Amino acid sequence: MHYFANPARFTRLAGIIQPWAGALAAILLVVGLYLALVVVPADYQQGDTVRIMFVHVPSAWMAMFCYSFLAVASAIALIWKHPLADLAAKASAPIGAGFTFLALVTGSIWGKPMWGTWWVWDARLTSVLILFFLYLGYMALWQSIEDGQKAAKAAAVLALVGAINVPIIKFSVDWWNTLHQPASVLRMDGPAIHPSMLWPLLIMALAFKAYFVALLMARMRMELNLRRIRALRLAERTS
Amino acid sequence: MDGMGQFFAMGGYAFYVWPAFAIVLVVMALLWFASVRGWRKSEQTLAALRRNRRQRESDEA
Amino acid sequence: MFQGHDIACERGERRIFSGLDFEISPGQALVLRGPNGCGKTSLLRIAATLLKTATGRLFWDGADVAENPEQHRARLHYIGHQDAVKGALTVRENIATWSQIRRPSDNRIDDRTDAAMAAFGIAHLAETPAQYLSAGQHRRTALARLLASRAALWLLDEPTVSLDADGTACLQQAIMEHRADQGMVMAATHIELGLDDVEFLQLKTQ
Amino acid sequence: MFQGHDIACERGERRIFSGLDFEISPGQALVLRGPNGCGKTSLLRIAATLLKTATGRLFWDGADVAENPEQHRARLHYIGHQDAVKGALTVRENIATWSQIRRPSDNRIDDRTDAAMAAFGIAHLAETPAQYLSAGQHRRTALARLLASRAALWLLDEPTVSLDADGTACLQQAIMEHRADQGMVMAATHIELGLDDVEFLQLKTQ
Amino acid sequence: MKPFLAVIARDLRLAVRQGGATFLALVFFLLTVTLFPLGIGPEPALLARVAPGVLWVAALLAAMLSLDRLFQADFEDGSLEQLTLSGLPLGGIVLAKIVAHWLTTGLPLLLAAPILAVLLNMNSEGFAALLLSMAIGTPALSLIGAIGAALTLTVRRGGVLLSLLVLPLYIPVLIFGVAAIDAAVHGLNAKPHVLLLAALTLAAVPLCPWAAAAAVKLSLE
Amino acid sequence: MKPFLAVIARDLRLAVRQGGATFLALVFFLLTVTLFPLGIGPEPALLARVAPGVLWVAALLAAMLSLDRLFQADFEDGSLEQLTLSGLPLGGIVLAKIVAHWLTTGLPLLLAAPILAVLLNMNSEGFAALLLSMAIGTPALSLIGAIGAALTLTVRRGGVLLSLLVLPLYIPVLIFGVAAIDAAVHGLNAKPHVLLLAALTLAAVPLCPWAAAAAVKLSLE
Ligand code: HEM
Ligand SMILES: Nc1ncnc2c1ncn2[C@@H]1O[C@H](COP(=O)(O)OP(=O)(O)OP(=O)(O)O)[C@@H](O)[C@H]1O
Ligand SMILES: Nc1ncnc2c1ncn2[C@@H]1O[C@H](COP(=O)(O)OP(=O)(O)OP(=O)(O)O)[C@@H](O)[C@H]1O
Ligand SMILES: [Mg+2]
Ligand SMILES: [Mg+2]
Repeated sequence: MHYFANPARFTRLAGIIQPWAGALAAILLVVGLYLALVVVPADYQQGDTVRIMFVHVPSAWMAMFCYSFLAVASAIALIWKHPLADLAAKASAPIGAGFTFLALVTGSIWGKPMWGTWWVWDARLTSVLILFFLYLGYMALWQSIEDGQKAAKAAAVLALVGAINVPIIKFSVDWWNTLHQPASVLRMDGPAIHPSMLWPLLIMALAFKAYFVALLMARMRMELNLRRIRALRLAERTS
Repeated sequence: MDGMGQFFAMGGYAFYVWPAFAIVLVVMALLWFASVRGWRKSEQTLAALRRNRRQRESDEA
Repeated sequence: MFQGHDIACERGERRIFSGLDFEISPGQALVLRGPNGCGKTSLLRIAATLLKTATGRLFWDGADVAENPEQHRARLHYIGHQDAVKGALTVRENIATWSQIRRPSDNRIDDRTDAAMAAFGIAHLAETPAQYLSAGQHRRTALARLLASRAALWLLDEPTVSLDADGTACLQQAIMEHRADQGMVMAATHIELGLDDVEFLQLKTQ
Repeated sequence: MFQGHDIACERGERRIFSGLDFEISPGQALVLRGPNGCGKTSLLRIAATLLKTATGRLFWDGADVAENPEQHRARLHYIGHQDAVKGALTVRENIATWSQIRRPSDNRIDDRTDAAMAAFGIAHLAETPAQYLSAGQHRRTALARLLASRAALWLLDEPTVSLDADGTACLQQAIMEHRADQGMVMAATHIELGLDDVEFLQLKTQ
Repeated sequence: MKPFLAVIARDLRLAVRQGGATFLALVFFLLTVTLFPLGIGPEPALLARVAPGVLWVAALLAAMLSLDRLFQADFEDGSLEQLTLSGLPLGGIVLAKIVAHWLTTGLPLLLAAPILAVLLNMNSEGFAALLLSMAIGTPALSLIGAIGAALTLTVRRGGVLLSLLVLPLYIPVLIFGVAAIDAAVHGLNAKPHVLLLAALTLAAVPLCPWAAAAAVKLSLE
Repeated sequence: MKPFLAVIARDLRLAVRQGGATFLALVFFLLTVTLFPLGIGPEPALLARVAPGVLWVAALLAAMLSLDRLFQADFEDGSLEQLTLSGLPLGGIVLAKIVAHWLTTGLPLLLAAPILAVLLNMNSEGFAALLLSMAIGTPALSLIGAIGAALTLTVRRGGVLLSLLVLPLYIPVLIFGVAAIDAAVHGLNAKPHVLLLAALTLAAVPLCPWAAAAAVKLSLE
């Protein structure tokens, strides 16, 4: 794992990954959007609103994926002190917050025609909202501690504590009542959704994932540069 | 109603479907451009700082 | 000319000192001395109108200060134990902010701020947030305010705390120039300030 | 014997000093000197294990301090810029509380507290809440902790700040007795502490 | 006028530097409102029924919690005595700080309130009244709160004492604010309540800075 | 054990000296609960319906607000570094401070809750569950809150950031606490909810002091 601890090596690798992932994301996005908006037929129950699924569901998946990524990176940073793990965690937070926001907004927009209201305090919706707050808290903590090393450790502690909390919230809120769809793709006994819908969905999900990778590379390089800039500035001030 | 109009009408749900897709694309684009711009700017600042430093070191030498 | 007549001070319902007179003319410096707890800080805060006297009055060029305290405050600088330096602001911002508030119509604030930082040897820290300063650098930032906006009367409570030899020299230089400029200084201290031609006011514990 | 080998310190991602060695044997005093911002406070905090070193290690009688930091902490007193004196507690309570936490099985805490207050000339303030103290009285209260519970190593950061001549003499006396008792002292200061037979460690700004 | 603006600018800059305080007061408001559905259950009708009350109570609490930023930090590091010594009338300085406080707390609350009202399923008839009552009422929160903040300055960790002093004073704002919205929701005339609220705020403008200045002066002795 | 008790004794004495902090946390709880009838109107049935939620939300807020007392004052005046240097393990010190915090906030809330429940007209079937869930849940509030309090130490005016960090972590306590009371009120079995709450608290006992100690160590660097 410490192979990529060398920042120069990482920068080189990121320089290769970023354009490829970006291009992949763009292509998949175009294909996915075409399928979702044009090819897929309207649902017999939900009509054309079903198309919202192709952005809503991948956003929701990414919202959860980003937090797991962030928590794992934080754990690596705290336990193995890997020098890039902090940066990976910090860089993924705004992306995750962005996707969580999108999951909330697209879900709300879908909810209005389907449930007749923009918002209900249903289990899944509530836990996504709280996930959004966790992202905000994480980013605010980074922002409010000036010293980079201290901020990294403090934020990592928070990320881990938050990670324990996420499943707890999910299960506790679950015992209320649920209006939201139960899982139909990520299930033990295989997806229960028509293949004509499944494929575009998977393509969109892959596009989002590629977008995440490309963006993560860009943001990690930015954070790495900012760290170097700070060090140089500090050295300059005192010399 | 022609094909195009039908497509944009989204079976009467245009008011929901299009904003949903639009906001997703807008947020993703904004995040993308903000990140790439931040990264570019950081590269430039870093290069400028390093240049300064090299200059100063050669001045001192 | 700044005078105090028959001043008495009470803190926590206890009389700290009474019947105290002092007088500072332009260009003069008055150094308060005395053991811990004798009332030096209290006297400085009285002179700044932050603390009320139990009895006695203050006069500026013969006029009673109590009649227009705002005017009196505008002509003094008080640097106390708490130095009003904000960790979130840079050294430059810390100094310039106060000039903007005190002398809003001054259009040379930036120059003066630079000069003040140079005079206290912190020009190289101008863009450093104050929370990263060492104790002495912190103190210098507070003292630089003295030069960034002019005031006729300086009230300094143990100004050399945390300063090294160089910092103390900067302060001495600043005080010398201030006095040459007809300024007045009233300072409390336990150690030698290294000023010449000063008057001492010895306070006693009651 | 307390030693530091090849110590380097980073603050705010910037190297403050490096390659620093020091050694204090029982009965000895080491005085840190250097201009503002050279890292005296940082070194003291490193010696107290409050700050991590960037490189280098500390040894106590040859054993690495990092192996059992709790044990090291129990044998030192650190008096820094923040003096941990609570305004709501009386002077006596302020001193005794720390003895109760540090030496819970000591059954002579009251006597020691009285002796410590007497040694720093604040016995008459024993029942005064600390918020009513002057700056010097405040400082004396903090310093009295040194005597109220024993510790082999004293780390003092500008201990004479705000002290008058009498207060400084009290501190000198305390340090002398501590050294006679095989204690060690490491102090940062800008002014003369008036101790004899001390070693100096001069820090330079990098 | 210029030093007045300089004080406002200084406070705004500090608020922005210190971890985006603006953004955070808002988030507290959001979070408190979110807690309620979690506490009282998800039924839309019930939530709509209690929405005006919950929104105003949360706004009260958010405004009150951000009060300790108003003077406390400046008091502790000596800035407040420097401001007092700046030669400006203390009442003016206090008013400038109140304006800065409202800009960083009241205004964001006002902007966020409609979104939260949607989440709580509030009847859309009430939105105009909600915005209006908040626009008029939140300045009163900053003004009245300033007195409490100034009075508790010398009290170490005065946060809870502050709430004890301030919340009772906030009650009229709460009552008129909620009454205006409730009236609008039920199709009644909200105007009398809004006017009463406006009278309250107008009365607070001259009185509160003066009282707070007196309290500040006391605390510096 | 003795130094552990000495730390608790010290914190309790400070709490009592500093304007009766105990009494004040309680008063905040009381005041917030009182604001609700003013905000949502006096209908007894409605109040009874929302009572468990309002009580728990108010308890959460009161506990959260008193968190800044936990470490902040000690951090600012150097006491926290002295405690760290006392030679005791830092996790133990943190736990002692958490115990003292619970004794001065959680315990009074617990005692006041039944009275407020009567005022809110809560169904008397729920009283036992209210007391039990509060007795088990409030320690978790102090424990979890300690992490947030420690993380925001170096953040100037961290109060609002604290709420952003802590309130999301409090949500499971809120949900189980309310669920237990609601079950009891409706004549259902409250036991599973109470057991889950207990599991939460028990898990927090070893984890939270450890995480908070790590954060405290960071802030002293
Ligand atoms: C703001 C409101 C909403 C939020 C926060 C939200 C959140 C989520 C989340 C987190 C998932 C991923 C679940 C998983 O894979 O385990 C998801 C999936 C899904 N959502 Fe939503 N949702 C919202 C509204 C809606 C609405 C209104 C509908 C349609 C009526 C809907 C339909 C779906 C569907 C069909 C899935 C895919 C389930 C699966 O196949 O696993 N959602 N949503
Ligand atoms: N928390 C911090 N973060 C970043 N840099 C810091 C921090 N504290 C101090 N520094 C920097 O580290 C350097 C050493 O500081 P330190 O406080 O050790 O100096 P010092 O020798 O005690 O100075 P003084 O005589 O002024 O007290 C200073 O240049 C200071 O700017
Ligand atoms: N806020 C207060 N309330 C009550 N008494 C106070 C207060 N502040 C100071 N005192 C008392 O007033 C006396 C004078 O205090 P002051 O701070 O003026 O002394 P000082 O001469 O500045 O001493 P030092 O040299 O120690 O700074 C002291 O005995 C002190 O105990
Ligand atoms: Mg004094
Ligand atoms: Mg120092």
